Amino acid sequence: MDLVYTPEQQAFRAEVRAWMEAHVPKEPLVTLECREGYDQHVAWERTLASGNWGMVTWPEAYGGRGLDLIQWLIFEEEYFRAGGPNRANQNGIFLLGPTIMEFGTEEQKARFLPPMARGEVIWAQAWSEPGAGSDMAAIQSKAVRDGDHYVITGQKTWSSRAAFADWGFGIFRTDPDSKRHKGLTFILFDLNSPGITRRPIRQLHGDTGFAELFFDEVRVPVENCLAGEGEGWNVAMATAGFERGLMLRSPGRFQATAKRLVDLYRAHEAEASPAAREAVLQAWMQTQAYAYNTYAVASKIMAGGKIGAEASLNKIFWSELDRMMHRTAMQILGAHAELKRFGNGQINQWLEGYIFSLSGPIYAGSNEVQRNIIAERLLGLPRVGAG
Amino acid sequence: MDLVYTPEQQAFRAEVRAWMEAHVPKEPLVTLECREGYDQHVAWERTLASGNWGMVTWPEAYGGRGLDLIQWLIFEEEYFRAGGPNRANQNGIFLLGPTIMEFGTEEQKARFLPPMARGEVIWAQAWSEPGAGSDMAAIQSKAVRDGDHYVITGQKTWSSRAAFADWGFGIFRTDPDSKRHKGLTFILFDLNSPGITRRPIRQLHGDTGFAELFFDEVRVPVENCLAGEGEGWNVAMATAGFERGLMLRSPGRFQATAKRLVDLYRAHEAEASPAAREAVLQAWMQTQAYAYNTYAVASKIMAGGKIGAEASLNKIFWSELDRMMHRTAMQILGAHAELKRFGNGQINQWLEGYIFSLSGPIYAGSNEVQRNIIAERLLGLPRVGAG
Amino acid sequence: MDFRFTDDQLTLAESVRDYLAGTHGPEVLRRLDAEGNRDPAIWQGLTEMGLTGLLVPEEHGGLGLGLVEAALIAAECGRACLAEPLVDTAFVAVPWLVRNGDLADLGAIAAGERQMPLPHVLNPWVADGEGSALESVDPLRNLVMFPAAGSADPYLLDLGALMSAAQLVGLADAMLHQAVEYAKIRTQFGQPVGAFQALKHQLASCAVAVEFAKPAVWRAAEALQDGGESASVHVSHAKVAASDAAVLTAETAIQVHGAMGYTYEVDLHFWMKRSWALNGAWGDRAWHLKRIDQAVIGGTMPIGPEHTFA
Amino acid sequence: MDFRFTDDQLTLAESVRDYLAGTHGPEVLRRLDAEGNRDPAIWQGLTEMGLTGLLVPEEHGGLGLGLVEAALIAAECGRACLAEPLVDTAFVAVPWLVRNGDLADLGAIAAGERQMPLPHVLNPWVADGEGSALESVDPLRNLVMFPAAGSADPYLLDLGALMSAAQLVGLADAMLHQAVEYAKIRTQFGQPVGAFQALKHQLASCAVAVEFAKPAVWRAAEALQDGGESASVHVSHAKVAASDAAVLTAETAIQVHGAMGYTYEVDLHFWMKRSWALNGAWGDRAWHLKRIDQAVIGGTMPIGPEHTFA
Repeated sequence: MDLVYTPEQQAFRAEVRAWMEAHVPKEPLVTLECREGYDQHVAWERTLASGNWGMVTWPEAYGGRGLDLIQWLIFEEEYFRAGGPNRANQNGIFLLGPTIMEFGTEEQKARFLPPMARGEVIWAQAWSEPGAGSDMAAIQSKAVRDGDHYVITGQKTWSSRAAFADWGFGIFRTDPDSKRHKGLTFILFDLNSPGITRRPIRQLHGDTGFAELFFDEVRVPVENCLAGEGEGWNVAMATAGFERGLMLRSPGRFQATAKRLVDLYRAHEAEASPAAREAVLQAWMQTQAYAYNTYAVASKIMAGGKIGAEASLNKIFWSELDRMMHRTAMQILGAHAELKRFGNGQINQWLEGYIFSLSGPIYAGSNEVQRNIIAERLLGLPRVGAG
Repeated sequence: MDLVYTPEQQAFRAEVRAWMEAHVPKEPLVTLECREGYDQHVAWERTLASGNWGMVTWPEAYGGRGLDLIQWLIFEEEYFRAGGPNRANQNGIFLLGPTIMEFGTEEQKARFLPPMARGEVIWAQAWSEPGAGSDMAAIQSKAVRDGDHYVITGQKTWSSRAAFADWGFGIFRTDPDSKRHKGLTFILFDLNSPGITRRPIRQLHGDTGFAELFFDEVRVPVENCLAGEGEGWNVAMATAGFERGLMLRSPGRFQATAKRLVDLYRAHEAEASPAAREAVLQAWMQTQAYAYNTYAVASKIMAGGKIGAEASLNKIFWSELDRMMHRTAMQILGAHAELKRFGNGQINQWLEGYIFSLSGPIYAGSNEVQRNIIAERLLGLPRVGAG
Repeated sequence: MDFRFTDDQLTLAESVRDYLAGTHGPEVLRRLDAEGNRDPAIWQGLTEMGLTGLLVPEEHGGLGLGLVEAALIAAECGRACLAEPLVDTAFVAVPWLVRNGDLADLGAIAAGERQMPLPHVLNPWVADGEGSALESVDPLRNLVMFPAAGSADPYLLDLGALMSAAQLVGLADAMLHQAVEYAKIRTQFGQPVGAFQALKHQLASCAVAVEFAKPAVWRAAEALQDGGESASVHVSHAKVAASDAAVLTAETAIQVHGAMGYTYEVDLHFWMKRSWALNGAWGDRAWHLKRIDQAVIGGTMPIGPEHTFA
Repeated sequence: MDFRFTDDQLTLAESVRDYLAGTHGPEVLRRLDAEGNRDPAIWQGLTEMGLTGLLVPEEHGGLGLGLVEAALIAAECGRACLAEPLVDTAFVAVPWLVRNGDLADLGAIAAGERQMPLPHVLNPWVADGEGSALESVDPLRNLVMFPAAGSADPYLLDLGALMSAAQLVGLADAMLHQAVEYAKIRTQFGQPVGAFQALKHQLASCAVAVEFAKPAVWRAAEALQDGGESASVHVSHAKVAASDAAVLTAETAIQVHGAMGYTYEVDLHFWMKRSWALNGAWGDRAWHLKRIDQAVIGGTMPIGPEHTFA
């Protein structure tokens, strides 16, 4: 156990800090969930890429910096310290990129990864279907082989970024007689392909970042299939593992929220409730604990270890922590909590954040599914059971 | 809605208060869960009976005062205001008494109720079996008809008061071919009958108030059967309804705890945590809410209404509230929490109370069972379901 | 001592519930959201039901009823997520005007011709009224910042807090109902999600919170009506318990709805947002908790088993 | 930067775990409870493992290891609900004596011939030692009230708090394990109770609490070992998180056990009671929370993403 940064790591931190201080937009961007904000966020991805900060953990060959996970954590800490915007390219960086590196052919890596790293192609994920949310194995959308193409018909929904993104990825049923986890294939597709209709879904806050996708005999070349036909479930599980696991939500994001919450509390200390004070202290403790745990997992992976069902512990912890911090801020704001903009015109980021935090226990595998996984795979409790 | 006591109710309160102030023991009794304490508590039952305060809601004919439920609430408030001891006779007052009044013959009422009211016969309940706790329909103990007797063989467990009590009641399988809720009969039995062996079970705190009962061909006269043969499940459900419902835990008990908690908090205000302050305020709010709700249910029943699955809301609320208040007290006591007696020799009633409060979400139908009942019967969610 | 509503009170509440269910369903909310939030026909309907004059003395053209009836109706307004600002005018402003002997506008209010949202120092904006517009998260709340400072009268604050609490228990009831209905029809893993014990138990916990917030609201209404010394503390209890129940139920309801709950297409969001707005209105959680704190820990009010109705 | 234990540390912890599992199982606890709590043979075994001298410098006959190793072993003592007061002497008193240059007794301690439970002003009683007897809820704790006032040294307090936190995560782990094992074999309604989703999810929530308390404990051990400025705050974090996880797990474990959990016959009660005792020992929850409060809200320590290891 060595909790001291090396001089190289400290130098790296200084480098990130300097770049971020010089480049992070001074004003918060408009929300990613509308056209204007999406465009701002894509522009930011390109700025990041110009400094080669887009995909820091990727190999240099694919447009990354080949950083190790500790360096990644330092990068993220400095990114959120500087107030860096949410990442439009998140699906690419954390989900699809690692998946292609693990399962893709050399040709696929060369074709898809560099433009992703440069922020030129923004990716949407397309897992869920109207009848397949938590129960992803209930997927029905079909991809029928026709020569050197798949012909996709069906519907996906709650596809994040899909209202505006360029490409999408998801799993489709390639074996029409298959059931549940079998007969599924992982396919990448151009969202502007003929036959795809996007219907943006208005979200809770009124904006439209995710979308329904309708596929009407959409032709996709066979070479867009990742890993073998019928391997989709395994690939998707690996992808979902990346999502729930280490990289989707780095601790820096939550530590920055905790710090803002402490500042908010201080400004309202005289009139705040005891529950709010307790929650603010929990916010510091829990964000720190999340950081320690992430460093521990990163250290383990760097030493050749793997992350398994523990990812479900992470998912529950950060999502419920994030909701708790934002709920606390809403309570501290009191009458001001309901305002979309305060009297001085400033956006109420706590309100936006609270609304977003409510999706945390739902997406990336609902917390109910995660608790099942913990109970069954980590604790070894029996699977079958009646309510 | 009329939340003002009548002059008669106020006069009644004054009467109870005067009697309790004159009679409630100044020193707390030793715990009911040991021989010495049990004897003290039985003596107290007889003192109460001497003032005709034993079974205040029962008809006068059976040794009660025929009070209505609002008077009962006033009685309980004053009882707990004065620091009245726990009731050794609780199984009689609240469970068996009302059950006999509803299901018993005139002869049974005359035979069993007056000695119960006088505190001469103390009753143990004998529902659970080793394989039938939450799942009470899994009962296996048999009562085989032999002439004008039942011959009981089997085992009961976690029988409260059974280590020392005089009589017991429970349900037994009278139809050997029956399954689950059918073929059960509600039987009263003398705990000193030949063939009954009591094995006191040491409880969490180290004392032995409840017991296992072993029945080895115990002969019980048929006239000790309550309601008809095979009616046991319905009778037991009615009894359990009394237990979970209005009368088992009157609000006064918890309001007295909340008041003691406020006093404890005040004595430690300077060093207490924000969580403790919040919890103390919740204690007042929730004990008040429980009292209002009980007054509302009492008013409804007095007007001819019935209490149904709402009893499960009550059970959850008071049991989790009681645990929360005692847990808070333990936190406030800090290093002193672990002491069975403080330095001055005083019993640590918060510790005893915390331990007892841990049984609240388990007995009288576990809170998991109660939440199922609420979900299915009050909210109408579907019954079948896999884990 | 009788902690029940009268048959008349229950009949009135039921008739309002039925009326709103029939004329102000979710499809109406969606229409209003798209078309500017207010519809004179709805206000007219409320007026014809007598609701604008519920608390206006009979000699001024009203029904002359009390705060308990008003709280019951406010809960129904919450249940229906009523867009029109009935509660602010009819159940908050009217009793305040009556208390102050300021009777001039009561006839017009009862006749539905006048709305009177009142600001308070703790509550500088309310829905509708004159002033610069503010955007609430609740799309049906036409929020304005009043140009003048509001009153500091604690009775006005108590009225606003009580009626917010009453709406909040109605909102919570409705969200719980929506979550339960969704859980019955949404299937995953081959069964309705409402058959999963984890969701059942979360919903049952909401039912517990809501059912034990309600009697605190009714008791506070009665206390404020009677003008007892501790009425303000009971109003604060009602507001905290109702807000907490509504916030918990909102979070649980969206979880039960899954990703659908995160969309604007599901009705739930109207109720959630109203809950968040009322949670902070007329004294926030901390403000009301402090009032309880002064009474309970500060010792300005007697507590204990014999003081249930102190 | 490497947030992992070394292979040596893990091997040591595993060997202690295996040793205690083999020699100090629940049947031993029951025997000790009946026979006066202490057994020289067990102490002898711990001495032979080198644990009494774990932190004693090599030149005084010990192993000369550090607080991280001690915290790991303390967690194993918690897991086994070790009755003997090893932690108080070997992991609290020894590093304090070393820090103070008070080396006279170290050899005797390492040799297992001397026990040295130390009082602190916040912690006037500990298990064993000389003084008037007090009865703890924990039947295996021979509590005494020290005749003299204890030290007020914050380093001693930090050592005691850290080692309590480490024991608490071990206790919590063990209670979770016991509850899981019971839930696998206890059947009701025709299936193991552990197949019911409600219990699964309660147990999963305990796992979350315990797994995120552990790294706080390891980080605090490292901080105290290094003597960094903010080490005390991290110790307080560890103590609060570990206590809360243990209290939650204890309440959940008894609930999973049902009525059996309320008996003395089930092993669980030993672990619960030790948890309650350590929850209040060496600074209670409020005391440690206040130290965090001064650092975080009071602003005496930098916070934010770039200060993970501040």
